[in-house]
This record gives sequence, structure tokens and C-alpha cells, in this order.
Amino acid sequence: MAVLNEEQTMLRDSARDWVREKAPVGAFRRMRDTAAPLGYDPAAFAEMAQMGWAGVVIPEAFGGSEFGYLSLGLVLEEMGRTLVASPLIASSLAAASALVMGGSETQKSEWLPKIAMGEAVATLAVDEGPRHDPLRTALKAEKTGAGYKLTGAKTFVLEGMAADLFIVAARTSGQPGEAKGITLFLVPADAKGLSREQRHLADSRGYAALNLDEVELGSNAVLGEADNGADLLEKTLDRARVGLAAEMLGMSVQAFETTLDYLKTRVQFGQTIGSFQALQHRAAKMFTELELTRSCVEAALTAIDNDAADTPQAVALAKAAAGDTLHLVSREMVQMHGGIGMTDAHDAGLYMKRARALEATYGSTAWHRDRWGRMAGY
Amino acid sequence: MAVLNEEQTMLRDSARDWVREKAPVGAFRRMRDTAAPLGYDPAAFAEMAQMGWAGVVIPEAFGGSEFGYLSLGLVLEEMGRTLVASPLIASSLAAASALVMGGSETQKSEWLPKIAMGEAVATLAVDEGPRHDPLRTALKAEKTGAGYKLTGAKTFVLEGMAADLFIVAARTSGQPGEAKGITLFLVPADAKGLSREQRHLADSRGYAALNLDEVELGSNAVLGEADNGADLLEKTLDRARVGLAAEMLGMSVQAFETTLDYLKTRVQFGQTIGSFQALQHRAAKMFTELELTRSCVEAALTAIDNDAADTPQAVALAKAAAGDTLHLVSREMVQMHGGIGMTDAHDAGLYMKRARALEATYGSTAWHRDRWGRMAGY
Amino acid sequence: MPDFGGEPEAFRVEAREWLAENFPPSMKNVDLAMTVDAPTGDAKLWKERMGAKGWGTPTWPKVYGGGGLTPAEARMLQQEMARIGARNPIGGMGVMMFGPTLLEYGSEEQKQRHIPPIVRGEIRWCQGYSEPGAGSDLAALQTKAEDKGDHFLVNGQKVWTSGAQYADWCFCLVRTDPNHKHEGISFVLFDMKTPGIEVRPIKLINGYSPFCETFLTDVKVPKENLVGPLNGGWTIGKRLLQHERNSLSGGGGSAGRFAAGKPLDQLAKEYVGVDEEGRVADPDLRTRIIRHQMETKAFMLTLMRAAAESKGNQGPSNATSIMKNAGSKVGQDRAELAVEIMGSQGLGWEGPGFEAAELEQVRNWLGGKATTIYGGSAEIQNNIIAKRILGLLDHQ
Amino acid sequence: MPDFGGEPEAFRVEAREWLAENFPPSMKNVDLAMTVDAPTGDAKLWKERMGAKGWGTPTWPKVYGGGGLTPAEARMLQQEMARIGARNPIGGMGVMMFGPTLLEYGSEEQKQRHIPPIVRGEIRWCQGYSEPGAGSDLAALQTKAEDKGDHFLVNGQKVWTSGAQYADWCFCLVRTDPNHKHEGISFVLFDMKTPGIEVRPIKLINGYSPFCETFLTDVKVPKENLVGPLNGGWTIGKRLLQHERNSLSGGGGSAGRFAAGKPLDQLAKEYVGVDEEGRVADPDLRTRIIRHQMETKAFMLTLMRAAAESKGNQGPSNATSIMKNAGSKVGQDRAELAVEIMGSQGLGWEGPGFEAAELEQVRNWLGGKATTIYGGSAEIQNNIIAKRILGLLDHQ
Repeated sequence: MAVLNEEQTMLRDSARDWVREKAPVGAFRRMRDTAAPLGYDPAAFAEMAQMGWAGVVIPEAFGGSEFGYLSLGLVLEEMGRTLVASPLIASSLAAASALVMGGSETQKSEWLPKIAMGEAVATLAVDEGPRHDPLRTALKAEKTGAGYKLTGAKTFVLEGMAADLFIVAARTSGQPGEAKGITLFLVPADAKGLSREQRHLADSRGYAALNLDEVELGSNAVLGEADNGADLLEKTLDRARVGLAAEMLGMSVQAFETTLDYLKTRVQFGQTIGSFQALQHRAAKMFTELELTRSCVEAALTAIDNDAADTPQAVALAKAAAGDTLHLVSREMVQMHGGIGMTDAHDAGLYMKRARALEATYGSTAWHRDRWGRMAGY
Repeated sequence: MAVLNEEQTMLRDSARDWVREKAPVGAFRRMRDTAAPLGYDPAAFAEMAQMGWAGVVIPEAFGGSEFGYLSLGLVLEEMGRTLVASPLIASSLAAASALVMGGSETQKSEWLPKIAMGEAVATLAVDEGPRHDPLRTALKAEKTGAGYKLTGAKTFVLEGMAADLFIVAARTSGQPGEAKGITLFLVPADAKGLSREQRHLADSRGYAALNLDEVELGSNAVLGEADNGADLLEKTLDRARVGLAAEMLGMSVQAFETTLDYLKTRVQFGQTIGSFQALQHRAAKMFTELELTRSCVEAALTAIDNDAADTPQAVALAKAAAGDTLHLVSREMVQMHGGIGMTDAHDAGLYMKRARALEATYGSTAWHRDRWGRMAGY
Repeated sequence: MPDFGGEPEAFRVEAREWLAENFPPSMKNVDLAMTVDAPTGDAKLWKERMGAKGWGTPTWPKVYGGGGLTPAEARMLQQEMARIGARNPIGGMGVMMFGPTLLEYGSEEQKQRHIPPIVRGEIRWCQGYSEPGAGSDLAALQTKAEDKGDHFLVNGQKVWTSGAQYADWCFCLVRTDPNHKHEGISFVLFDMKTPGIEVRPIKLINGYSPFCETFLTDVKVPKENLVGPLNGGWTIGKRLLQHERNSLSGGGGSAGRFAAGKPLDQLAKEYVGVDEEGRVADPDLRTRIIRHQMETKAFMLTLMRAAAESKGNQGPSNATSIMKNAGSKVGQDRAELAVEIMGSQGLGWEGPGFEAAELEQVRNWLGGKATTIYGGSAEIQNNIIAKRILGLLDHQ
Repeated sequence: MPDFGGEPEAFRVEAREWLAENFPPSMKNVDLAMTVDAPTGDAKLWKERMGAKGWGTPTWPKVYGGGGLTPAEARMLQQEMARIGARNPIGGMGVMMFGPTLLEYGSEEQKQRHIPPIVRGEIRWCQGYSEPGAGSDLAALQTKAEDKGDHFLVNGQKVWTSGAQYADWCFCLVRTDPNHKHEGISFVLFDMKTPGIEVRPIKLINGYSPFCETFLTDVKVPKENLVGPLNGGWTIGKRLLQHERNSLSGGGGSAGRFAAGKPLDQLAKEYVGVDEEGRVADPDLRTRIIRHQMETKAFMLTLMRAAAESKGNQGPSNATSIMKNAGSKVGQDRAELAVEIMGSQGLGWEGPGFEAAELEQVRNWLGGKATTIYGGSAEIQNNIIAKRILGLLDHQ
């Protein structure tokens, strides 16, 4: 665990206590089993917002606390432990970051206070295909007299069913594959011509597919600079990615601890199975990977807080390390639990499903490894 | 172990008996410690030849037994077990195959009987750089009135210090990187303008670097067809590669068995270390890989005997599988032996050094995996 | 028609002719062995004909209705069926596991009673082995069978009873002596309609319920349903597990079952795309697909080698001991890669936006995790290799 | 000169001024700590000055010649030295392992006698721990020390005594009670010139001989050289191993030692070449290099995190327990990849045709295999994590 200041310690402890009392895995399971329409529990998110967690990266001037990314990462890690579903990553981290970094004063004033209070949910609408690839943005934004007309489709939009605001990556010029020509637009969910449909994924969250059919927007809907939105998008995505990595770290820690408890209590052949050396060494391996991953995640969060030049590398490392570790631990969680881990009544499957969904979001482990290699110049 | 016919069973048993009596690892160690100039023991090779092992893939008409590649593979596996150094792969397998497949009647009559009797040693001279890459052949062969003039260098030539005949890949046209324009030449070791120098590698065999300075050859020195030697070279190399894989399989089996013996006898904490479950499971993993690798090696040898269309794929698989398995087993051999495995007096280091040398020869594991992927069309 | 020459090939002609007459072409490539509902129409016809001929259990003795074929003849039959796309309609645990065991250990009466219905595919069997406290340590089972004169009174709980909700009969390990672990176990059979049996399906992480919990409360099992000697059930039970393992590790087992669908390289080209040289565009993913496909090939070659060796005169192959772990690894790796290749699209659970093949993939991926747990976990397989094959000892 | 402000930074000024006056510029980036021969010229001067000042062992008590600095001051000194490329000339086992242990457990006389020469870098110590029959199970050691009134009579054999051929003194674990395993071990010191000591270097697979076998025949060890209580040596010996592990897992340990040479990506570009897009031409190799470099970065970040945490107020970091295995894995993987990248050229043993860096690489690769064996093997480290950190129990 990184060395924390007093604010951060308090924040982490309050998140930890809240999760323990209000949001154990059972809460997520109930949400899933009742097929909650948004893919999370709005009352729980309201509580989070009340505790200030929705405004951690938002400046005080716009109703946030501006505690920074490491601070929000600590909260996300605690949420990850028990699979808490909420718009913290999509809205309070990703969309908020995009607005803070790229928004006009008007845009910030309109949206950030509502996001910080949890009164509005915002999210990125980036991907158009099965795999993350922001440069392949094809959704068309044509210039009109008054502004732009957007036509196209987006998919796998996080918290897309709950969102009040979409930050849509569109193409104002250039070809799919090119950075130049990508523009970000603020599109309210009630815009004429916009429709959404839920996508049911294995992790039971609120994904949506969007369809934009000649959605008319004013010029003031552009976030940042027209045609030059790729940089802002990439910086925003990196903030979202490190949030995903923090959630994955929390999940890994809890999946490991749950498994460790089982190793200490399950008896076979007259012995606790944790006394079998082959399992001991596999547990040691997991512990080792967890410690290494924690370093990567905390370093990436800190890099963002410090606006470090190597932030993209640090983020790629964090997302890849967290992806590998979570797969390892969630697979071992099922295997070491044996038959009981295969049942829907046990938590192991929930971790495994969420693990894959997080991996696929905003760049897989392989994608980030390749990205890291390209950035390192080989 | 593949289902063998009577000839093959006899051949394997005689190789096994001979190795046990005449060529334990100690024999290789003595050869190394006395810095035998050829990198093998000529008297031992004479015995092998006497038993017919040098002529296994050579037609009866030229003094061989024509038992085939699976048969020679069985012998090579037994040689691999105790690290027997000999020109069996370079001469009796690789060079003999090139002559059988590509030689004129005159060329065959001149060289094959001598190779089959072990009276002459022949070898391929292919690579010019640190890593295997036959298409990058640059050694220049210029047309002259009477034939060709060869100028350039070759390196890491197997048994290059002992060879009487080099089968040299040269470029008669085209550019390095192109298949077209590669021609194979038979170059006697005593050709004017040819010089060689020993290269001392970690595995203590008889590698040589060659220098060809305007070596004059007649047109009858061309093996196969001028400019179109790449196919013959590739088929020859595949035969050599599967021989390397067979040797690697034998090494892996012996390294594993030696380690298994140690696990059964070494006592720590009042127990044989083989009773510790973590080591048991690692032993089971090794055994599993050995069984899988055996299937690949035997399938590749059989593919050659059957002239199967998928021989290149089968060979790439065998070389890659044998490479991975031998690394695994030789590393575990050192690790499981602990300190004693780190000493030069123990055999473990000899296996580890030979493992890397074999991997680097005629295409690394990575190279063959990529090759396999390209052949499979992705 | 080619001249097959030699005596044994005469059977091939017989098989071919019988199949030409009796195999309904509509059944080509239709797999009935795993279906739950009673077949109708051509399916019913095909099953009845094969059952009556005994060729669904080709090597079982004729006296109990089996095919009575030699192994060589059975192979020919298999080849002839494969040639025309005819699948064996007789299957399930009765054929794969219980039948061979009963033929070896059952009394004459038991064989006469139970084997013919298996041969005809009429009776479905389920396996009462695992218990909540006895997973990998199967011999720790506690389900109690008390001697009540003409019957045993059985009380306890079984788990992972596969297909119990559809089964007619159950073969079951019970404890008849609480004072001995392995030597206190007996092997009994009972009708699933016996009073006191309650079956509850278990929902798995992939949403399916192929297994059940089975609660046994004062279940009366007639003494005639004891197989082998009292307290001698462990040997029989273990023998049955060998049949299970063989059926799990073969081409039709884990590797085959979970390696359904398009080849990974094709999947990758569709979902990931290719670079200028036609290679899968994500180089990291590509190298792992290649590696996996090569491992799969190595596994398939090992299956073939083991089959050839067991046909040859070398006795059983060592390679068989690695099959379950190697096969399940190949299957699980494949499923992981497929899900990874398809990205978010490979994680659909239900509803619109996903093709059937995509939805199936995620269920396969999750369901396949069981292949390293059931039928002897990967850890148990490694213990077996280490101890039985490699001769390593336990702590002394 | 910048204004450092605050009290503690005053020491930084002192350090900087002292170094400016006493550090010979010719010693920039020269590492003396591991050299075997006695230094001369500037090297001798630098070593003597640092020794006299006590700054080679900065936090050791002043009363025994140490620097007497606080940890904060020691860090400032280290930073100031790094700034000008000054390496600590005082090193070896005395500094890394024996000194800290003696300061904790030694008698006043022992400290006064043995610490000052270590501080001045005058005495080289070696470690008499392992024996042929006692490797990972160190407490199984058999070297016998009999009580002969004023001295112990020591007989036995030690192995892996690193640097014994150059050492002046030895700290050694001996058996003083054959009837108790852990409670029968004592910690003694002896002069390597004592009669009865024979040292034979052991040649390793990389051709070097950094370790020895040490034969002890009727070696007389004065009673005053017993550290701690009789039969109480195991606690002291284990404590010393912690110092060893810390020194092995740090940046200067295995990872650092075996990660010498060019970065792998640069090596790959030279030996393998690049494709049209400037990527390493072998895609399989490239992905593994990337993976390794990322793992290395994760390890380095973990070193930094553990250091920060130990400076912070959180107590010792859990992360330290993984350092030895993680560090040695990174080092070994790097060496394997380097050898693979360089192909046959990376396997040169001696003679012409190879550059010095190439020849060194193969020796590093082989020598690095020891890092998962000595100082507590990888298996022992995993046992420690499983039991001490994770709380898993042995079989009961």
C-alpha cells in the first residue's frame, strides 16, 4: 500500500467500512438476480456521492474535493473487492476527467457539479466494434449551419443505460485509423435521434448500444477542439484504464483472501487443503503477483496525479499487470474451491466473469502490452 | 514410444546398449576436458559407423541400410541421453539427405558410401550471422569459364573442424532475403582458398567458422540446380532439424530421469525431497511435456519417411516442442539438484549448455513457432 | 467395391451392408447419445435398430445383448459409421462407465437384469459418488447404509450427481462400516423412484444445471442390489473411475467438447483483423494463438500415438496418464483465447446484440472450468502421475 | 548554493563538503566493494578515508568506528555520493551480514574486537553455513564442536563457503548438541589461518569458482569466540540470513547483478533486426521481451514502494517477502532472453569470434541460475510466504 496522507487514509477507511456494512458481494448478487435495469443500485450510488466519492477528481470550484487520482483509486480498489456496481469509473472518473481537462467554463459549470453530486451520470461512448480501438472511430459528424449532425452507432458503453450525458467520439474528418479528425461531443441522453438498447454481458452491468440517427448538436457541444480530440480522448481513456486497474486490484485481493480462507478451512484427506505444498506454492505465486501489481497500479495513479511524462506507459503497465493477475487469481479461485466454486451460488464465478469484462474494456492485456512495446520504441 | 518394426527395435536396443557401455556422460566430459580437437571422439564414431548408424538414411546402392528417418531418430534419441558427440546429425543425417535428394549419380557415388562408412564427414555450411536465416545467404558465387568462384564467410558450421566436405549455400543471383538465386555447392575441405577456425561454444562441440576466398569450383560442384537450391536446402534443413529434436528428446528424457532419481534419494527435513508435493507436481508437469514432445518428434520423423505434405509443419512443431521441453527439464534439473547442480562436476550444466546450443541451431523455438503460424496462414 | 482381401475384412462388408439398410439418412451427423428427451421418428428407429443389434455396445457379450464383436471388428464398424456420418445413438453413463464395471464385477443375475436395458439405451444411470465433504478425497464419504436384514437403509447426501433429474437408476458408493475408511465402502444400485430420494439441480456459473444434489432419507435398497462383496466397493468404484477418465480424456472428452466452433485463427481474423502481410493484427495475441494451436496438435498426436501403442504389442501407454490434464488444458486455453479474441462481443450473456455462437462461447468458457475439477481434479491427476507412474513417495 | 532550510538538511551540506574534499575524482563510478586484491593509489586513499570516517557503514554506532548517522542522514549521504558517482568502498559479508548481526547479539568484547576492522574494510569474512547434507534444510548441519574446556574442537565439512579462499575470518554454525536439532546449534567465529582448515574452490557451471568446500579437522576455536549462548546459535544464524536476503533482493542484488549489459530491446534490434515498422523482427521473441521488460518495471516499482513504505509509518512492507523470488526471476529471465536473442553468438565460451560482452553473457546466464538456490532457494521462499505471511499450516 502506498504511503498515504491523512485525507487519503480517511477516504480509504470510510470506503472500506461502507463496503463492509452496505455492499458485500451479496448486494451485487441481489442486484443481478433482480435484473436491476441500470446495472447498479441507484440508492447505493447516491450514498457514495453523499460521501463525496463522485467528486474526488473534480475541482472544488465545481463541487468536488480534488483529492486526486490516487485517492479515487483507493475507493475503486475497495469497491472492486466486493464487486460493487456503480458509475464511479464511467462518470466520476472518466467523464469527469474529460470535462475537467477539455471542457469550456460553461460545459464544466453545467455538468461537473451534477456529476460530483451524483445527480447526473455521464459516460464515454467510444467503441464501435467488439474490440477496443479508439482510432477506428467512424461515427460521422457532419458540419451543419448551426453546428453538427451525428450519425452512427456505439457499443459497449459503460453505464450506458443510466447515463444522462454521453461523451461521444465522432469523426469530423479523416479516415478510421487516423487520429486526426476525431472530435468529442457532449450528447445529452434525451437528444432527438439518439436511442439506446441494453447489452447483457456476463458481468451483469449496465452496458448499452447506442444508435445516433442524425442527432443535431450546436457548436457548443464540441468538447475540446474539433478534429483534434484524439489526444483528449487518449488522456481520458488512460484515466479510465487506471480506474479499471484499481478495481481489478481490489477484486484480485478479495478473490485471493476468500480462496486463502477456504484453503485454511476445507479438509480433504484429513488435512486442510492449504497444508498441501503444491497449493501453498501456488498461493505464494499469487501473493507475489498481487504485490507486484499493487506497485504498478499505485505508480500509475501517482503518475497521473503528478502529470508525469511517462503516464501512458505507467497506465499500460498497470492495466496489463492487473489483467494478468486478476485472471490468475480468479481462475485459481474456481480451481482451488473445486466443485463448489463452479456453482452459481458461490462468488468465484462472479469474479471470473467480471475479470474478463474488465479486461476487454478500453484495451485488453495484450493490446496494452503491444502498446507499451510501441511506446518503448520496439 | 512409436510402434516399431523388428529392425527398428533391434537398432534402438543396440544403440541403447552401446551408449550404456561405451558412451556414458563421463565419456563426453573426458572429451571436453581434454579439448579433443574435433569436438567428438573419432574412435567412438568409427564404432557407430561400424554398427551401420552412419548409413541409416542412405540407399543400399550407396552402402547404407535405408532404414529411414524414424530409425535414425531412435539412434539419435539414445545418443542424446548421454550427450554423445558425433557427426551423426551433420554428416549421416543432414549432408547425406542433401546428397540423396539432390545429388547426381556421380556425386552420390563419390560421397555417400564414404559417409555411410564413416570414412568421410560432410556438413552443411549455411548460416552467416548469429541467428539462423538461410534466405539471407550472401556468400557470393560468381560464374567463371570453368564453373564458379566462391567468396564469403560461413559460421557455426556443425562438425566444421572434422568435415571433409562442406555443402555450402551460396548466392548465384538475387539479393539476401530472396529464395531465388541460392545454389548449393559441394566444397571439399582441402579446396584452395578455404580456411576454417574453431568456434568454442558452451556445449564444447566442433563448430567452425569458414572463410572462402575465391574458391574455384567446377560446374559439377553444384548440388541440385543452380539458382534453385532453396527448396533442396529447406528440405535438407528440415531433416536436420528433426534430428536435433530427436537428440533433444533423448536429452530431456535422461535429464528428467536423473532428476527423478535425485528426488527419490536426496533427504532434507527428514524426507526425500520427492515427497514434497510442490516438486511432485512439477515432476508430473515435466513428464506430461515429455510425453507430448515424444509424439511430436516421432510424428515428424514418420512424416519424413512418408514424404507427407505437412512435413514442414510437423518439423517446426517437433523442434519447437523439443526446445521448450528441454529448457524446462534442464532448468528444473539444476534447480531441483540445488547447489550440487550448479557445480561443473555435476552433469546438469552440460545438459543446460547443450540445450541452448541445440535451440539456436537451424532455427530457434520462436523462429519455428512463427514459421508454423505463417505456414498455417495467420 | 474394392477387394478387402483376408478374412477379418469380411466383417466390414457385413457392417457396411447392415448400415446401408438400417441407418436412416436423416440421422446423418445427428448425435443422440446426449439427448434428454425420448427420441421419435427416425431417431427412435435408429436407436431401436442399433439397440437390438447390440452395436451401440459393440464389444459387450452377445449373451447380454451386446454386439459380441472383436476390437478389430468394432474399429471397422466405427470406421464404416464415420464414413456415412452415422453416430452411435446408445450412450450415457450406463455405456461409458457402469456397464463395463458391472460386466467385470456384477453377479450373473445383476448382469442379466441391468445390461440388456443399457444395450438398448432404455435406462439412464447416474453416479452417486461425491459428497459435500468428500470431493477429491472421495473415500471420506459418509452416506450411511445400515443392514436391515433384506435391505440396506440408506441416509445421506450426494452431490454432483450428473443428470440425476433425468436418471432412472443410480450406482452409488455408501458407507457400510464406519470404522474403516476404504474398506468400509460398498457399491450399491437403486431405482431413482424409490421413496426417500430428493433431487435438486445445481446451477453452475455458466447458467446451466447438468448436476444435482441428491438427498437420501431412509431409502430402502434391496440386498440383491449390492455389487461385489460387502465393504468391497472401493475397488469397484475406482475401476469405474478409470472408465470415466478414459472417456473424459479421449477425443470425445474435454478437449473435443470444448473445442467446438471455428478455428481460433479464423476467429481472430474476423474479430481482430489482419496486418498488411495477412497476419493476425495483434502480435501478442497471434503468438499465443500459434502456441496454443501447436499444443493442441501435440495433444492430438499424443492421442493417436497412445491409440497406436495400445493396438501395438507394447501394453498400455504411459501417455494415457497425462491425457486428462493435457486435454483439459487445451480445452480451457482454447476457450480463454476465443473469449479474448472476441472482446466484449465474446462476453454476451443473453438478449439482443449477440449471435448464438457468441453466446455459446461464453458458456463453454465458464463450463469448461469444470474439466480440471471433475473426474479427478488436475491436482489429483498430478498426484497420480507423481506416485503411480513416477514412483515418488508420500512423506514417511 | 541552494538554501536547504530546516535542521536535518544541514548534514547534507556537511556531507557534500566532506566528499568534495576527500573523494578522489579518479574513483568516479569505480566499485571497490567486490574486489579481491588489496587496493592501491587513489583506491587505497578513498577506502582509508571512508573507513576512518565510518561512512562506509553509516548507521553503525560511532563507538565502534561506525558513522553514527540517522537513517535520514544516511540517505542524504547516499544521495550526495550518487550525485558525484562515488561508490562505497567498504563492503562484503562483514558489512552486509555479519556486522549487523554481531552488533545485535555479540558481547561488548566481541564488538570492540571485530566491528572496527569491518568498518575500515580490513577484514574479509566468510560464511560457514551449508553442508553437503544440509542445504535448504540448514538446521540438519553436522559439523561438530566439542567442548574442550577453554576451546571447542571443530570437525566437519562446510560447502558453498563464498570467498573462503580470500577470507580472513569465518562466522560459522556448528553442532554443540547432537540430541536437539535447532536447539543444538551454536554460532562461532574463527580465524581462517587456524590449523586444520583446508579450503578447496568449487568450479561452477559457468567456469568460475566463487565458492569453496571448507574442511575442518580438529580446528581449535577459543571459547571467547562463541557468539550468544551455547546451543543458541540458530536464532542468530537465522537473523543473519534475513540480512543476507535483504542484500540479495535489493537493487544491488540478483536483479541488478544479472541485469547488466545493454537493454534487451536494443540487443534484439542489433542481433535480430527490425521489420518495416521498426519493430523487432521476430514477433514471438518481441512479445516476450515486452512482457519481460514490463515485469522488470513492476519489480523496480515494488522495490521503490517497499522502500517508501519502510520510510513511511506503516511498518515493514509485505512486499519485502517477495523480493528475492521476484528479483531472481527477473534476472534469470533477462539472461535467458539475452542468450536467445544473440543466437549462437550468445553461446561463446572462449577464444576468437566473440566479443567480451558476448562471452560474459553466457557466464551470467549460467551463474544466475544460482540466485534461486542460494540464500534460501525459491522453494524455501515460497514456503516462507505460504507459512509466515499467508498463515498456511503444515500437515498436522
